[in-house]
Amino acid sequence: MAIVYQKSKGLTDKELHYCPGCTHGIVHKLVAETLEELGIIGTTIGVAPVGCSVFAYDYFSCDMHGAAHGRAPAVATGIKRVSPPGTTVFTYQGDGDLAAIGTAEIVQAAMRGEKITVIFINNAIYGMTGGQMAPTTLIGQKTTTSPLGRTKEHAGMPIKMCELLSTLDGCVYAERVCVTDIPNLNKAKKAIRKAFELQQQNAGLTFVEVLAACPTNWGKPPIKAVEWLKENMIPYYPLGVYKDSAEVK
Amino acid sequence: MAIVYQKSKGLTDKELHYCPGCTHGIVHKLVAETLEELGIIGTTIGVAPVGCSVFAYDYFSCDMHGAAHGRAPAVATGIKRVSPPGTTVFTYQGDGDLAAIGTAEIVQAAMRGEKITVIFINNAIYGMTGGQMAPTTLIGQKTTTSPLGRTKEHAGMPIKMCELLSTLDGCVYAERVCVTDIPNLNKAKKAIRKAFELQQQNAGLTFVEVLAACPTNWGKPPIKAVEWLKENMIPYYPLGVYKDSAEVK
Amino acid sequence: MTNDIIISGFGGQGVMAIGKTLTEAGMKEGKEVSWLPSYGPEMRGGTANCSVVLSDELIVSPIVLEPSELIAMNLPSLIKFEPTVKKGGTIFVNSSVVDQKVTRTDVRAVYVDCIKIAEELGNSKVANMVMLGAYIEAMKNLSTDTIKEMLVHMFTGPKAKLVDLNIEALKRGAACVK
Amino acid sequence: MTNDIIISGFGGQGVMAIGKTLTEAGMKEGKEVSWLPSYGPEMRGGTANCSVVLSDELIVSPIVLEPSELIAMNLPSLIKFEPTVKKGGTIFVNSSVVDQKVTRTDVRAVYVDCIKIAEELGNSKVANMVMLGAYIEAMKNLSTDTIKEMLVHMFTGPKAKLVDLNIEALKRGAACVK
Amino acid sequence: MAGKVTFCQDRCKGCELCVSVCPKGIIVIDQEVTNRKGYHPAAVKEMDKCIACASCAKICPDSIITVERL
Amino acid sequence: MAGKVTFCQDRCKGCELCVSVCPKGIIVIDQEVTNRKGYHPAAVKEMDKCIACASCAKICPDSIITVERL
Amino acid sequence: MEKELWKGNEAIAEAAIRAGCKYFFGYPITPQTEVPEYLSLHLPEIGGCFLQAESEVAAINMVYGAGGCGVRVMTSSSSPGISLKQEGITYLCGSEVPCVIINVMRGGPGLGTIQPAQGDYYQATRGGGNGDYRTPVLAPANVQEAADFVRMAFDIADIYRNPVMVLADGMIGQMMEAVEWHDIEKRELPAKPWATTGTQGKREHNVINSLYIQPEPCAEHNEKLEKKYKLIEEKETRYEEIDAEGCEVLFTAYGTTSRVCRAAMKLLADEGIKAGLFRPITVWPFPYAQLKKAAAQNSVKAVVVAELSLGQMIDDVKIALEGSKPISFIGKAGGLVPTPREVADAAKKAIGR
Amino acid sequence: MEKELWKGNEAIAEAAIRAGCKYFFGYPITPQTEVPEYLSLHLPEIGGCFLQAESEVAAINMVYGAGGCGVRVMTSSSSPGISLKQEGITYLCGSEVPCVIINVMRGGPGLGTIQPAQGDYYQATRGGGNGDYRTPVLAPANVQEAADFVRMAFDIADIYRNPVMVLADGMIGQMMEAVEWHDIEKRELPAKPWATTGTQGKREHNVINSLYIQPEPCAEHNEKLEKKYKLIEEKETRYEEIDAEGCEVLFTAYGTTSRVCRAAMKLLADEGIKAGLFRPITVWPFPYAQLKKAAAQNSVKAVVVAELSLGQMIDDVKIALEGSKPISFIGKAGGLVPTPREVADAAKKAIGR
Ligand SMILES: Cc1ncc(C[n+]2csc(CCOP(=O)(O)OP(=O)(O)O)c2C)c(N)n1
Ligand SMILES: Cc1ncc(C[n+]2csc(CCOP(=O)(O)OP(=O)(O)O)c2C)c(N)n1
Ligand code: SF4
Ligand code: SF4
Ligand code: SF4
Ligand code: SF4
Ligand code: SF4
Ligand code: SF4
Ligand SMILES: [Mg+2]
Ligand SMILES: [Mg+2]
Repeated sequence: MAIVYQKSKGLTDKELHYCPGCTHGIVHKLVAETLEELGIIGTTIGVAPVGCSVFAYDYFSCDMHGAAHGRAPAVATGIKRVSPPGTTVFTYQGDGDLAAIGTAEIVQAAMRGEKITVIFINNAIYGMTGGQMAPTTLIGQKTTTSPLGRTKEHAGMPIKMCELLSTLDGCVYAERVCVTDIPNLNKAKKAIRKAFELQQQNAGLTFVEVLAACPTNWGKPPIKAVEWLKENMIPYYPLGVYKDSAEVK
Repeated sequence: MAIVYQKSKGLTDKELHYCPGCTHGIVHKLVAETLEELGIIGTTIGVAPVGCSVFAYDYFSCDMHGAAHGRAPAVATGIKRVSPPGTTVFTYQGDGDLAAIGTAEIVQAAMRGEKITVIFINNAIYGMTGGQMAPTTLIGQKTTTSPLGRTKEHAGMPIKMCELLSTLDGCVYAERVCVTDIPNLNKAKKAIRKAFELQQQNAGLTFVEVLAACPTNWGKPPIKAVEWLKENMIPYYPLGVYKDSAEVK
Repeated sequence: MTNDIIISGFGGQGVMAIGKTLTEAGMKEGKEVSWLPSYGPEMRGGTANCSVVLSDELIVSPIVLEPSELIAMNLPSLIKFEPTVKKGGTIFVNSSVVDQKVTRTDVRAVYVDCIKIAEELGNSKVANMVMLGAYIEAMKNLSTDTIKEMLVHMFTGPKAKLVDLNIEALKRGAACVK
Repeated sequence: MTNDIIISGFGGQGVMAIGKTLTEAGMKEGKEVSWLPSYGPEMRGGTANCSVVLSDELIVSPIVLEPSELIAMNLPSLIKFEPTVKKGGTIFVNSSVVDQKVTRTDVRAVYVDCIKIAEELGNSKVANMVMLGAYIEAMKNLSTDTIKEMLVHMFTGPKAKLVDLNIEALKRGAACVK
Repeated sequence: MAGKVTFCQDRCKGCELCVSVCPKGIIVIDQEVTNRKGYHPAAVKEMDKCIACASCAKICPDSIITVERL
Repeated sequence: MAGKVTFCQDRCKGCELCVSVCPKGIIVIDQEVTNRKGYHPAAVKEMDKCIACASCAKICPDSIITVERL
Repeated sequence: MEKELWKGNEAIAEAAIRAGCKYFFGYPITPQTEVPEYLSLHLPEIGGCFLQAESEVAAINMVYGAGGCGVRVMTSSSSPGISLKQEGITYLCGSEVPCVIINVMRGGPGLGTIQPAQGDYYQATRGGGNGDYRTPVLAPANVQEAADFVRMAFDIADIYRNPVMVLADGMIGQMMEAVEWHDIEKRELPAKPWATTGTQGKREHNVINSLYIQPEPCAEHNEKLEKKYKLIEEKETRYEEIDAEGCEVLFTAYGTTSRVCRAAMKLLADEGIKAGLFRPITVWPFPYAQLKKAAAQNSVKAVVVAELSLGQMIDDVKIALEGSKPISFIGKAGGLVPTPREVADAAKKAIGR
Repeated sequence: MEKELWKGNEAIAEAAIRAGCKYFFGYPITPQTEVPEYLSLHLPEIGGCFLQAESEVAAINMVYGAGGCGVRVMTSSSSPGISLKQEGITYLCGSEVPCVIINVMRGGPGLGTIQPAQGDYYQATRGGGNGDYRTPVLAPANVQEAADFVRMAFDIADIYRNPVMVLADGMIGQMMEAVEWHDIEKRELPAKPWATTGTQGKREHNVINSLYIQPEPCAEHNEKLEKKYKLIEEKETRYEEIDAEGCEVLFTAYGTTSRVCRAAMKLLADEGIKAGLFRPITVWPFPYAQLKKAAAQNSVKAVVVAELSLGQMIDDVKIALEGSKPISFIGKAGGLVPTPREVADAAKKAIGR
């Protein structure tokens, strides 16, 4: 009898506090599995954001920092610049965290080509605070602070972070993925793995955007939320590789 | 006897405090002339940054705000959202101000498509504080905080704001110009005028980047500074229109 | 007279709504009232509760530490709050979900099979109304008429038919109180 | 004995350098010293000045409000600071640039044609050294040897030839003091 | 190719994501059971049909599924 | 086509930008004069050669040049 | 007047609208998020503008822009968000731009917890930003006051050309209580000739600005501001005394804690101890003289300060009392609220009973 | 020991290097910019890293990351920049990350002016961020002290796992004075088992964090911090008395202002008035008891507080004196420094001469 799948050692034994069907849990494991597979749990330092994944520091079994809202790339920069060579550093951030309050920090870290990996969870909403509009909220999407639906006239078109960061030389890898089904999940895993591998080669900043579901604040049961994501988010946020300027050696 | 050129009414009578040959003075007049030509001095509110042009509020004859370092786009947003229709709002910002500390504010204002005009003075250095490295400082350029010259490894490649902001739907117009000679100065003037005209049509955020010289902190007499700009900055920061998604009606 | 009430249960059980209805009814009857949710980390998935105070005097603190009445909509709530109830107080238990009994003997216990009754009425959403009916019947500090008025106010137009359903739920709840 | 000195002029006239040299020389001779630049808005284009205190006692405040000596490298400096000089103090005027005379009669005035002398020496950059020479000669609070030592220390290798030029500048400055 | 799937039912949140990806359609939400968190947990109906593909385990946000190949 | 160019010499900073753009090469820095700011100001040597193109005025950062066409 | 049931945060938002505020710039953060949520729905209805900023830093700078144009404008946040606004607040004060800032405090330091706390007293009363400046700070103890104080705050802001803060805590923000929308005192409001409304070619340009590069005008500006602050101290100091006359122990507490003290007073009364409450309503300007007077009564044996912090307002109490009466402290930081029993016991200990 | 001439800001930077600090994250701002400039050249020479951050906000968060890894790290700024760091500082305190923060103060409020000031006393001593926290604050009065205190600050930071601030002003930063690089007191430093250096598979993961979502552990954490602060108050309070014995008027001032007071003391001595100085070296913890004692002398008729502000430290003086002696104030805000004459006259007025 052989074990085909079990919980990754990259995760602690803490129970996740996420809502049923929340994507955060899925992405956590992909990151944890990658750390385990690359054998770098012991030399990795992760940075958790403020957002629903604020407790990520309790869930990953590597050393962790909890950053102030949006500042994870700056915190990661501090960590990376003082840690011995061979240390892997990643941030895990939501769309409010990374694409709103943390815009300056992610853009500048990308410009500098900080040797860190950024996992970006785009669920088109502020999950933790109860469903406010994010910069990534879709046009027409109703949230508690866009009660009649986001309009372009008032709030502009949703921001596309992969596209934006790809213009920066220091961002060497940018891919947008989702984990709505097994084929996509496998692709996401590969993207995450590549991002970490490129970091190990000091290539620059690597960025993986995961389109994610927030069943609770979207007001949909998990399966319906996944469907909504496929039907609404993917067309506006096309999946794929946006930047791949460094070879994996 | 006809007056061919005289100081624009868009400027006050205050003496400029800039160093000899500083580009700020030239761009001030282009903006002032544009306001005068469009007949909107009386309905325009400008936002001055923190940087050498911090006193721009004393120089423009329209109503002015002095913003905190980097926050001019947010201040301008506040002004525009509460002012009567027909009010023109512009920010005038240096590269430390706009491309470093103010990254989040300019990116998000561009995403929202704020109906403001942004005049961006890229002199590849922090002028006011005495010549520190800016995000726009060129590779190899020596500054007081990159005393051996900026390296890609340490600080990444210089940031190209026109290219970055052009990815955002709400930024409807982005052009990079310079004022090193009369033909370029005329082009710059046209760009600035177009930016203001598009604002009057509520098209979105309009952005004009002016490559500028800082003779003092570059340690070069004005004419030599202009030459250095042409030889070093323009090749890395190509002049031209980067975004033009709205028609001037 | 002061009622210090804690209402507690899973998110989605309408715990906050029971509290708000009680509070509003109290206000309409001229009482001093306050409603305070626990807006803590429990929000995500876990247990939610709120404190309600209905009083004839000025309410100094909206925090209820020793409730005169506890409405326990699930087991964790009963376990957590049973010990805090004032001697002589009342505990309302949603017996559809809670399969344990109140162990204290110095309090009154009222068991309400909310879900079953609601399902009998054809709409499991009125389970919390059933509980409310029981509370009012047991405590007699509010009049059912006030609640009925509120219901009429709340459900208008196409939703008007819900008024009767809710009133029925209140009645069925009241019937559970012996 | 305390010297409270203000050195003032256009940016680029070596005002700060004169101050620093005086300060360092004072320190080397065992005095208590302080140097304080005015780092104000004048920096951009306008007038720059610094305060130097050389003292045999602890210096309580580095801010010089009433200088015992003023070195005025340009006219605005003379106009601004002449009135603040202590009775019996000394004003050094860069007469190459300043075409006015000191009007006060209760102070000593020393005129130094710094630029002309420096140009005669073949290097207009040593104009400030000429002024320094005058200062030391007039005040006799520091020894020229200390400055020479510092120059030897400062100019080494290919720059060593500058030592003599600077020493010559000091001498020519000293000669201006009658 | 038969597999054995174990759920840590106590931690299941009944999100049904595992249900949605099982190629064999053998995972169900057990309405009979309510776990200590208050959810109806997932369970496998006909374990013998399981092909040990681990799809369920891979997608489970709470990492509570272990899959073994017999 | 002759022009008249007036400098507010008091405010000139001697940056020479006007010198650099004059198509007629008639602007010089007047080393004889030092203005109250301490700069040698710009001046036109041979005014009769001026074509009133206003290039000098357009580029002058301190906006101190007025150009008239005679 | 009809009573309505309002959640604190929503009452704050509604009060702003009733005060004629049509503009709000803010960023979500628990436990104040209902303020922006409410306004996002209702400001557009009255032709105003609600804008969710990209951050608290941007929000306060949008307020600076809007306020400089002369309109009534508000922002709102909770502790860490207010920390981020400090630079903006000192700019607003330096530039004399009126606006209203809401802080619905939560536990700290850092990210802390989302439960109620009063740990930002120092920041609110002393200014967490750089330089000498003050913001009047109104501290409501219930939802009615929250609604009233927001409206008062707008007037104070306009009268003195200064930001005004309403300092609540998670409990005030989250609880529901009855509110009457009675009229508040009508005050005479000055015109705003300084506002940047466009010169229209009819006047010199207006400049909103806090920079004075020369120290002399900067010092002058500071003196001008100081005069204003002195005037505010004189005119706007507010406080409440409850059963203070002849009390043996005088509680001093504001906001939520004052309610706990009142509950403790009941417990003490049951035990035959007469306790009173001195409640600062403006925590800046702090009612120094009034507190000193209340504590000066012969009957008062001790002053007990209660706070949801490790002791911040106690500094002001010490300054007020000048050693005239013993002071003791009961407080909890990090989101816990002391029970009436704990507070009563602290009082008993203070008077040796 | 050889004396060397050092500019204050450069001495601060060099002192950091001598304290074993290899990492600096900062952002330019007058009048402290020589600190980053110096380090940008010299840190790489010792295998360290100088990084110019995109903002003060980013800088303080980089410090948070670096400090959490257990290395000695510093940042530096001036008033408005320090305002922006407030959120970061409260996080550092909440997470107990040691580091050194330099504030070379300039005039405020807002952008203010770049001349020396002491208007950030409240912010430094009370914490301009949210929640209950403290940072020890050392206030040098000359360049030698700036150099010494920076080195002491690193030790205090490591011993207590807390950020430490060195509070200078534009004058201290910009002036040159003689410095001796003598050894400072050698203190025993704790290991840093909490640092995030990678688990190496050998221990549980370390977490650097300030969030305690449940109020109980958050309150507990606050109590733990409070104990630490009390210990710091007990062990680290520093002050200096100059000619205080038997003085008729006691000046209380720190940093640059203390020097002006000393000059004023000379003027007063010439007029036959014996004046003394009490100089807090740590402004937090403030030497309350020591000041009270110094002022308690029969000879002391008045205490005169001098500040480059409208009066901030005076709060602490009031708290210390508990009304025992009359207090008067002389100060200027906005970049001006009062003259010794002005200070002397204020003293004379205070004692009615
Ligand atoms: C400075 C600051 N501002 C605001 C908040 C409140 N806050 C907590 S989480 C959050 C939004 C999180 O949204 P996102 O980053 O999209 O993460 P998600 O919860 O959706 O995963 C906000 C605004 C905070 N904690 N700190
Ligand atoms: C919050 C804050 N940080 C830093 C400063 C100091 N500062 C003033 S101007 C400036 C840089 C300006 O450079 P840039 O924007 O490029 O304008 P330039 O002077 O080159 O025109 C800085 C860092 C400040 N005033 N406020
Ligand atoms: S609120 Fe949304 S993002 Fe947050 S845990 Fe729940 S489902 Fe996930
Ligand atoms: S320092 Fe540079 S940017 Fe500033 S005024 Fe001088 S030349 Fe212009
Ligand atoms: S391993 Fe595959 S077949 Fe077996 S239960 Fe899971 S998803 Fe279904
Ligand atoms: S995916 Fe996991 S949590 Fe969701 S129902 Fe299946 S086993 Fe339960
Ligand atoms: S107007 Fe033209 S030709 Fe005449 S001086 Fe100026 S640049 Fe030369
Ligand atoms: S461009 Fe203007 S400032 Fe420069 S030299 Fe010519 S006239 Fe003078
Ligand atoms: Mg999100
Ligand atoms: Mg610049």
